[in-house]
Amino acid sequence: MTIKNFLYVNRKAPYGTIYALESLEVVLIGAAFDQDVSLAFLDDGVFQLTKGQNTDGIGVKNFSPTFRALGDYDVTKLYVEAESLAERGLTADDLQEVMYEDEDDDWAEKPSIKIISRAEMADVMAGADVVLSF
Amino acid sequence: MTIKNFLYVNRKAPYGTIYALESLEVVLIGAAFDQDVSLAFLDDGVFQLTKGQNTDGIGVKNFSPTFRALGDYDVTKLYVEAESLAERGLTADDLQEVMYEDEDDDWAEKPSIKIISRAEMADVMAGADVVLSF
Amino acid sequence: MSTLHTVNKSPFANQSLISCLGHCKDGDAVLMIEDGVYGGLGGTGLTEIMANAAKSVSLYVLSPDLAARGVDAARLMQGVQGVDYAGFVDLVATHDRTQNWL
Amino acid sequence: MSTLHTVNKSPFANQSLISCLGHCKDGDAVLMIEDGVYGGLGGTGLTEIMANAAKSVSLYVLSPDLAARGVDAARLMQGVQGVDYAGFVDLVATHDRTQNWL
Amino acid sequence: MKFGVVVSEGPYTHQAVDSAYLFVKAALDAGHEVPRVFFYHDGVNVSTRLSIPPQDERNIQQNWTALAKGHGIDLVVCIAAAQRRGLLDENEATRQGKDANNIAEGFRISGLGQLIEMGIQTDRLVTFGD
Amino acid sequence: MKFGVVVSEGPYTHQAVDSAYLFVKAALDAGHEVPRVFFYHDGVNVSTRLSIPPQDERNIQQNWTALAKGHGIDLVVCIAAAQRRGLLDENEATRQGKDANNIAEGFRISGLGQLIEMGIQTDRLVTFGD
Repeated sequence: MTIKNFLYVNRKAPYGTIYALESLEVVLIGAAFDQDVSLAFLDDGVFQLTKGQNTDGIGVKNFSPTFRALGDYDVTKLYVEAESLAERGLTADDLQEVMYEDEDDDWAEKPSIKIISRAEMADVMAGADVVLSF
Repeated sequence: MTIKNFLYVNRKAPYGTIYALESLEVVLIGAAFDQDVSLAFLDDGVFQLTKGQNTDGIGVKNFSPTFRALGDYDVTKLYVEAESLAERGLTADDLQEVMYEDEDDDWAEKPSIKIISRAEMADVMAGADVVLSF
Repeated sequence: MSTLHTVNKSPFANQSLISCLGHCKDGDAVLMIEDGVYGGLGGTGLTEIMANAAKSVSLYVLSPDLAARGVDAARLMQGVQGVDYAGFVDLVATHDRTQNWL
Repeated sequence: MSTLHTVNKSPFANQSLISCLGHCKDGDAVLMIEDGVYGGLGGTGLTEIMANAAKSVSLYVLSPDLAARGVDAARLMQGVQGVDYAGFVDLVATHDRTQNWL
Repeated sequence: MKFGVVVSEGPYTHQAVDSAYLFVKAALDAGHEVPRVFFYHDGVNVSTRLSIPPQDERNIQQNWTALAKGHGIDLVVCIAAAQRRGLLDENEATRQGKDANNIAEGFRISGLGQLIEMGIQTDRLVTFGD
Repeated sequence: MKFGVVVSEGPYTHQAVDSAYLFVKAALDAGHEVPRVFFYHDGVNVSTRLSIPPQDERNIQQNWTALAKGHGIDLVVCIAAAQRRGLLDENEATRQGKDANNIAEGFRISGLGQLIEMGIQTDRLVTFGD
């Protein structure tokens, strides 16, 4: 079977709308298809990855822990745009840690989140075969 | 019965979403209640009033003629924000004519659309008893 | 006579907050809820506009929405106050009208 | 290898068009549809950004959406081209991928 | 004080209806009255009894039905908006020749006049939408 | 060329599903294939057969059902998104103990895998949403 580069583009904040959550549901199902998967977080999408999310006060399920499970599904490329972070007053320290075990490197724990520039994000986008936008 | 000032605030463009159309449906029903009614058009809401709308190519009903019927329902105060027009490269000439017959002035035909400044729009808003936002 | 304005959209994605601030009268209050709470963040490109607005308008964020999004209250710009749902209700009751910037 | 980008939101309300333009590669195409067609208007605060983008990117608007909104094609800024749905389909087919800025 | 509430977006997709629910509960807790909540635009979708959310998520329709029952809140679904979007009660379904209906207990289908009336009869109106 | 299409918003509220319909028609007219359209998020609301739009407006569901029938398009409604929002076929309704169902002819409820499969098997993917 052909392997395609699937890119999931996340540009919306979590909780105000369901797109972030339902995007993650596609990623989890899609992981079973043995494609080359990348996730892009830019614009308000970077807010999805902030640590310390606590939804007790709004009665909505906190789905942010699910990002940390992505490594188990071999989803290991989470690209976060540096300019989007900076515009929102955020730094890498505000994001939760998402790790995976690299099977090609003796199962060493490595970070899944890669902070890249806007120009690099444009390259990531241009390298995709299939772009799914949320 | 108490008469309240009802203000319908329209800030969205037509056709891309249904809010403009369903706002107008409230205005038409609301006209039967003998309240003091004003409509505010600001931000992308000013696009609702452009003339020459032709929806044949998108399969959606053209509701812009309905604005011209508002006078028959005694809805005669359509406030349009000048700054919103200017930011969008529009002038009063781009808007359709909406007229009403003034019963207090020998049924003289008068324009329902009043172009006002942002500061005046803030005054209109502050003068409302009930604000319905679309 | 004053108005409570609510804004529920991120100011980084949408112009609602800016438009709202442009239509406030002195003494009005602006409550940022849902994705709107990001408008209260300090140290962003919007902070100057917000600081200017805070001179004549009271600025609030809905704390449960802030917590949901993982934003610590310490990250709020000066002059923005957190309220819970009971505080939201009080703001509605103590202002003459509510205008929701959707 | 090039991308067709679609934008369906008004640039006066939403940042999608600006973000899209910031992520285009030379030779890409941007098609404005639905409320996105307002991005093609000349004589607005956005015209300079758009004119700059037009140097490296092809700009299109979906004509049926433009007509629905009462915008005469003469109001489009220079360098923005109208296409119908058949043209939309051709743009999808002749670019390697489509990215929709929702 | 009497509060009127408008819900303009559908369940799960937008947070609006969750915010409205928590606001109404807080208003009641504070001793205010909420005689009516009006569901308009996609807000009418809240009223379906056919929704089956995942077990670990809130059931938005059932929460509203229970709240309305406990506090005598009139949950009104706009008929024009509901017809477009496929929300029908038994009477409407029969009248329109449809073979099913989907409105949940506690919700009532009626006209836009109920929205205007709510604006007239309440002291404050708050809209939750997008 | 093979086109896959995703519809992410509900009928009447957003223009997305109207744009998708005209795009699919134009693609077919140009000789392309559209083997599948996938309805996700509020897009699942398009599939209800209980919608009654005003007489002078288009019937979005019926238009899709007719187009799919005429051209053999597989209209797939995401099951997870549909359950949240109250869209059920007869099987699901029975299985979940619901007393009614509302899916229109021509629409098929299935999993998210159908979306990924569409991405793999088509040459181009276009999403219409908000």
